[in-house]
Amino acid sequence: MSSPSATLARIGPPLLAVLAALTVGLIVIVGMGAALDKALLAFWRGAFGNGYAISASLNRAVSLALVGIGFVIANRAALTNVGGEGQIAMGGIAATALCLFPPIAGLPLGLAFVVPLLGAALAGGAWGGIAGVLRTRSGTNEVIATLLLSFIATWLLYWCVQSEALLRQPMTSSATLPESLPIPEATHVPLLTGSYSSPVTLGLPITIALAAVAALVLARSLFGFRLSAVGLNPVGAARAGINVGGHIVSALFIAGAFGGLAGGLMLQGEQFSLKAGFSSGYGFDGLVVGLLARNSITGVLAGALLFGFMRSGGIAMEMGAGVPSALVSILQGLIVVLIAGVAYFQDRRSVR
Amino acid sequence: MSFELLAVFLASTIRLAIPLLFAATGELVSERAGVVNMSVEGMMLAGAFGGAVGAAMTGSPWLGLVFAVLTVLPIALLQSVLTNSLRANQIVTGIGINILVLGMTTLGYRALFGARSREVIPGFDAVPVPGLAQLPVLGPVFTQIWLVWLAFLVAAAVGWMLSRTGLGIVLRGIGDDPEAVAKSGAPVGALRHGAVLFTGVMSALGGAFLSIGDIHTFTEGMTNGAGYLAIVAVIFGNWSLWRTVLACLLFGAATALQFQLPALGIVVPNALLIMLPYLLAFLAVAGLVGRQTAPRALAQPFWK
Amino acid sequence: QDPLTVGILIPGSKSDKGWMESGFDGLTAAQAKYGDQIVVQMIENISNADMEQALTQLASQNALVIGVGGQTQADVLKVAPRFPDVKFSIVGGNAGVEVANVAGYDVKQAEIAFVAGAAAAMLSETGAVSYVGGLEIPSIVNAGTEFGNGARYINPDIKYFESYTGDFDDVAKSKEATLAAIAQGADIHYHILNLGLRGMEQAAKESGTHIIGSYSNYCGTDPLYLAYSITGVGYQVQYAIDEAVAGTWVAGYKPFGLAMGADASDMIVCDPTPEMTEKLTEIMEDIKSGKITVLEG
Amino acid sequence: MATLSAMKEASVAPPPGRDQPVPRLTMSGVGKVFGAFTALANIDIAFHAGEVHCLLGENGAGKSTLCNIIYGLHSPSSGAMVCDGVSYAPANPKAALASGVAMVHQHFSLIPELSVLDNLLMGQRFGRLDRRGEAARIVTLAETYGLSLDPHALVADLSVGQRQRVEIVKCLMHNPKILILDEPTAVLLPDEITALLEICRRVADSGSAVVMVTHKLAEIEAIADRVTVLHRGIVAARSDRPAADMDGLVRAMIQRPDATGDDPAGLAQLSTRRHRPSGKAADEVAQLDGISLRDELGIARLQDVTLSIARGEIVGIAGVEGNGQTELGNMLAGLLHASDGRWFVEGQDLSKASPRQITEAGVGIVPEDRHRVGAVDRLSLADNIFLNRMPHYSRFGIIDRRRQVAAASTLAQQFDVRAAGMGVRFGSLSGGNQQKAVLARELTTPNLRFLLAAQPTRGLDVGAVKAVYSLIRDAADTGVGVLLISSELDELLAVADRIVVLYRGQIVGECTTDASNREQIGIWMSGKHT
Ligand SMILES: Nc1ncnc2c1ncn2[C@@H]1O[C@H](COP(=O)(O)OP(=O)(O)OP(=O)(O)O)[C@@H](O)[C@H]1O
Ligand SMILES: Nc1ncnc2c1ncn2[C@@H]1O[C@H](COP(=O)(O)OP(=O)(O)OP(=O)(O)O)[C@@H](O)[C@H]1O
Ligand SMILES: [Mg+2]
Ligand SMILES: [Mg+2]
Repeated sequence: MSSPSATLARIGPPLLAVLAALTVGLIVIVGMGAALDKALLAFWRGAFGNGYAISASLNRAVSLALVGIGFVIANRAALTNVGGEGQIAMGGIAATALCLFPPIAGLPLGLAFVVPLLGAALAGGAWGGIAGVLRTRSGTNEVIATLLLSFIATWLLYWCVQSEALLRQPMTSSATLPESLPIPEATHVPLLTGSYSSPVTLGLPITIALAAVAALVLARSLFGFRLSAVGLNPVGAARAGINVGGHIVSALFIAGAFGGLAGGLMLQGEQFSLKAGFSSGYGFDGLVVGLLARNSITGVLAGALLFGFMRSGGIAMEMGAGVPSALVSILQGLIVVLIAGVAYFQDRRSVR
Repeated sequence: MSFELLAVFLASTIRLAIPLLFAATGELVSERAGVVNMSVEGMMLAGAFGGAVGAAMTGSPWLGLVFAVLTVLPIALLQSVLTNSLRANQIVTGIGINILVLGMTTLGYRALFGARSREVIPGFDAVPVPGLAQLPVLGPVFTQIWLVWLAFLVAAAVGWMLSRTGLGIVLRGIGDDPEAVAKSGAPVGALRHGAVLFTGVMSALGGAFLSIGDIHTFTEGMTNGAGYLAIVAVIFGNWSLWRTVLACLLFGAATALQFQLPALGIVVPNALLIMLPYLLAFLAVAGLVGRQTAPRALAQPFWK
Repeated sequence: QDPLTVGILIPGSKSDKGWMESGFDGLTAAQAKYGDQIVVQMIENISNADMEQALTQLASQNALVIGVGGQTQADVLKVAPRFPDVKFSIVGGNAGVEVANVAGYDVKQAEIAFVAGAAAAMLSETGAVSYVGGLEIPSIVNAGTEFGNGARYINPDIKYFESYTGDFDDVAKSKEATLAAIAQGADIHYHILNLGLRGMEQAAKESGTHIIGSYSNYCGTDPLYLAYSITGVGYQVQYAIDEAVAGTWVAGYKPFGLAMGADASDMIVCDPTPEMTEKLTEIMEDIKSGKITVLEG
Repeated sequence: MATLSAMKEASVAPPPGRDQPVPRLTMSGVGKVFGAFTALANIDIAFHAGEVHCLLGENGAGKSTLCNIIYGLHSPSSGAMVCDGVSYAPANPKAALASGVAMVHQHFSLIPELSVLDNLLMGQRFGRLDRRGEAARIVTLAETYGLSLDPHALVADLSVGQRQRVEIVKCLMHNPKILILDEPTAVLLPDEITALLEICRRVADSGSAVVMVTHKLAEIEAIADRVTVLHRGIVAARSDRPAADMDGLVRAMIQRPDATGDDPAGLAQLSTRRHRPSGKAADEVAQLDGISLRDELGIARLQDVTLSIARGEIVGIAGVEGNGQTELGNMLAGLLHASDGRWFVEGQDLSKASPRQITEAGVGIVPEDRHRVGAVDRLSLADNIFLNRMPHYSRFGIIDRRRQVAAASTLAQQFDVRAAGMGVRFGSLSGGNQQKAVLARELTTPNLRFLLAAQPTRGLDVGAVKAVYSLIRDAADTGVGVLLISSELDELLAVADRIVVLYRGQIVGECTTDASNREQIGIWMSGKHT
């Protein structure tokens, strides 16, 4: 569908941006007086050194990729979903509530973990859908709405784990922490590897499958076509009989559902109990991954892997070479800024 | 509520509102000119950092303030070039800059102050306003550092500028229809750059207020979302200056309430109070509190 | 003999003038004591979602892993079973830890908070004292409650104000919380905060009131502080290392507090009157003997 | 149009320099290339002090591009300009204004949210404004040109004509040496046009050069001292005596040797008017019953419009643009709903119907704005040809691209849509082909019974116009009722069976299509009947 040179023009600039950012990273490491070889080795070990490191990076990449895919889908309808953080939080809350609801853990056939995951997706979807409804009903800019909803969800989560009436575990001792009870084993997302020493969960194949479906939907389906039409020309789409409002709500619902699912997987696959700060900035990082992917699902997967492994490496680098993991933030920020800036040179031709 | 407590509540409200007020005033100008700076958060943090570093190095909070502005200007320039010259997505670049600044200030603070500093940073002290500070009940409200009064002054000046000067008309025009303004011969690009740089300066002052004004120290990530809250204030204020000022004060009051309510023995979930500004802003944009009218060309790049 | 490898996770900033810094001080002390008998790896300032990975990294390369703070507990309990040969110590751990290779050290902050409350009541000139906590979590709330009880133990009519900022590191909020108490008359403030403490200091400085410090003794360095309560976070870090080096490390719940001696928990008034010293010592004995009962945590 | 012709004679004192013209601005060899498309090539032209210089040309001939270059909005790709003897290359409008060049744009450049005064002062100075003083000065300035305006009114509340006046005052405030007006009269009523031309004359008399773009021959006759005709980016003809050379100018403009002055587009030849008797009641396809419509500001856009269209009948709606045609079209398309009244197709009430329901009722819509309503520019031709019918080409929600492209290709051939392929972006097609593609889609609407065609030939060349007419007529011949909205009276006279005139949202007159009714229609269109 595209020539090699066109492909290069598309992926070249982001690649250069990543390389430039990494170069800056190296300079900073040297500038801080750390031993470069030691730092790099630590980074490598942390990112790829053992099964656990790889698994942890993959799990992180899964969360980022889900949020990113959701972003790309909404973006097809020209909607910018910046509410990933809140959608993850809502997914986490819903998943926790369902997992802790006794009948759920007793469900057969893996439904015990599937139902809470679906609930998480639904909750995240509802949170995104609200922004969609506002957009169609009162024209509220979805960037503003999703951002505000994100903050609200973050504090809702805080409230949930602070209040015994909500999800906080019973205060058996005066030292009971403000978090939910650990969820029952049956509701955990199954491990692919069978061992927590390399805890890759079923979340990975689920995400890959969803990515494939998303790519197909965007490229080939009627729904994807209609999203494009709505995004490119809402009035024209309406005249062509497309339900514009419905597609706007669906697009944001789907974006939110992906975020919610990410939250569910984080809870049921890794964390097992709900705490404040549960979403840990993955919503924002996932948004960035989605943006950098420039509407390509493959791009989302690549970006998610990059950021996922970079964070793991960063932790190891701090441990092994004393380079603060704040450096990883700097690199991420640089990559975002550079790629966003470079987009100009890519878009210049197709402007207007 | 006793009168003393009321006075403390008001004073606390004002102090908590001031960083927002600085940043929101700057952001308002920029948004009226059609540019959203998600990077306000990062610019405030850089301002807090620059102010602290400058004051610690020179021993003078005044120079610290200058330092704060000098630290933020390149960041604002980066934001401006990205959004106005390269027409990059305003939301993305803003978030990218925030991540970048958080990393840089954390790293920079540790590099400059060492990992374990107990250094107290010279800062501005509260000065009573002669006459007013002696008022029986409201006295404490008028004992503030001078930056507080500057914030109100700048806000008033910006309000005047937007409604009464040619510059104000052009800025508002650019936010609604930059192409039309360009046809009138105004330098749209330069004005948008200027608006973003102004936001930078104001964010720097807001950040410096936190570090060398209010607290006399810098801590990692100390703005803690204040920048986002400033943007929310502009939205909640429906892009009008006086309403934005009110929004900042309201948000300040909601935060201050957290400490007044326990003293009064009233139990409200903390989460609810912290959530309040966002909830209010959300209700506002949802159309439940009047009609929102954003500048028409908000967040849209201008192609000459 | 091979050196003992120690991995330590400090989830907050190691220069927070509070809990985290106290833990780091303990580590530094242990390093000074053992020289090259121990090799240390440290990770600080980590977000919730990265905690498990950080612990796993530490566990895969070290014989002893120390999590500084109750917030590491959930992840330690998750990681520990995968590394049965590694010893895990949680500083600020609770009862109820029953994993074969995990030790939970309970710092018992509420105990010393009671004593601090008593000291505050004696130091206060206005008859009003205050407390600011970070997160509204049990150990922090219990400490606040006991601080108030301690103050009332000395002066039943004392006015006591407590509030929680929701964030150990938010300086602006802790300043405002302290100012609100000062407005009500409080002149002695106690806290469980990390970076947020700087806000309290600023409020006290502006208003001419004073603070009772937590965690470590810095008497003589800052006139703002009239007293320090020692909560042996650093002591417990040292304790874990001592035990591991000596080969006497054991798993399970271990309460610290006053019972473990002055390094684990103590109350120091920088410039005390003899009566004060006497009364405080009496209170501490009464707590140890169970004559005064305080909340856990 | 007697008033217009009279005006030139009325201009008694010959303006300075009219006999020995002094060039204010000369362009030599100016060209402009957009990407691969040459909008202007090698233009040589001079604008003189004291004269009104009209630019004439078809849509897309390059007139606006030329004006924009003079005003510094575009920089020329080649060539040079000289203004008052010095080399002139404005980098932006500010520089142009500083050199004494002012321009009224084809699309207004006012900000509706601001007051008239603020719009006028926009970009003039940055400091404190003395609003009262400025307002007085502006009112005085406007009055010297016989214009009245309320400086404190909000532009959003002004009529099109009033906005035009604000634009002109904005230019006059610069005391321009060269005043450019790009199609200023397109949206004006006849008296407003007369007043505008009068102002142009006054400005020219004061020693400035006036450059005016227009399509209207009557205006040229009334005011032009000199005319330049552009055709596809080159100068096709010039005249210093436009009134005398009119025929030649028209020919140059449309490049059709057989065109005559009376029927500039040669539409009469295209017409094979069928004198259909108006349909019997039973023959009615569509019916509008007392339709009223208010916009979101509550302003009445349509009032009590009642109309019926018979099977096979073509009903034309005439009127100056902005008299409710757009709203009528959007309402029939289902994009707006009438605030009062109902409309039916074959007895089915569609007043509250969605666009999809309207299409399903057998209604085809060729909208006035094909870029905004009729198509999605950035999708392909194949996608646009089936924009409302994609489900036909998909199974289980997945689009069968091969089948879709094959079908699109067949349809494109049938309707003579010329494109490099079915995959090209719709927006990259020429105007005529875009329109034919839209027609292809709408005319193949299943069970088509009623067709709305709004301004269907706007921006099309003669060949394309002819094709569109015959497509519409063929549809009518198969029994489809057609409502044809057009601001070109000649078009209606050529195609419609019956014409109704819309003025301020009301039907003010109705007649059969007969050239002898032309004058009467003109009177109705200008609202003179009252
Ligand atoms: N910015 C641009 N980029 C690409 N092509 C352009 C641009 N502006 C104009 N064109 C093309 O240049 C040609 C001339 O356009 P121009 O606007 O000058 O025509 P015009 O004579 O003013 O027509 P009209 O009577 O419709 O106003 C058209 O084909 C148009 O599509
Ligand atoms: N904005 C634009 N950007 C790029 N190319 C354009 C633009 N406008 C027009 N073109 C190109 O310029 C050519 C001429 O456009 P224009 O609309 O003037 O067609 P035309 O010659 O009038 O054809 P038709 O008779 O079918 O209307 C077209 O082939 C089109 O591809
Ligand atoms: Mg034009
Ligand atoms: Mg054309």
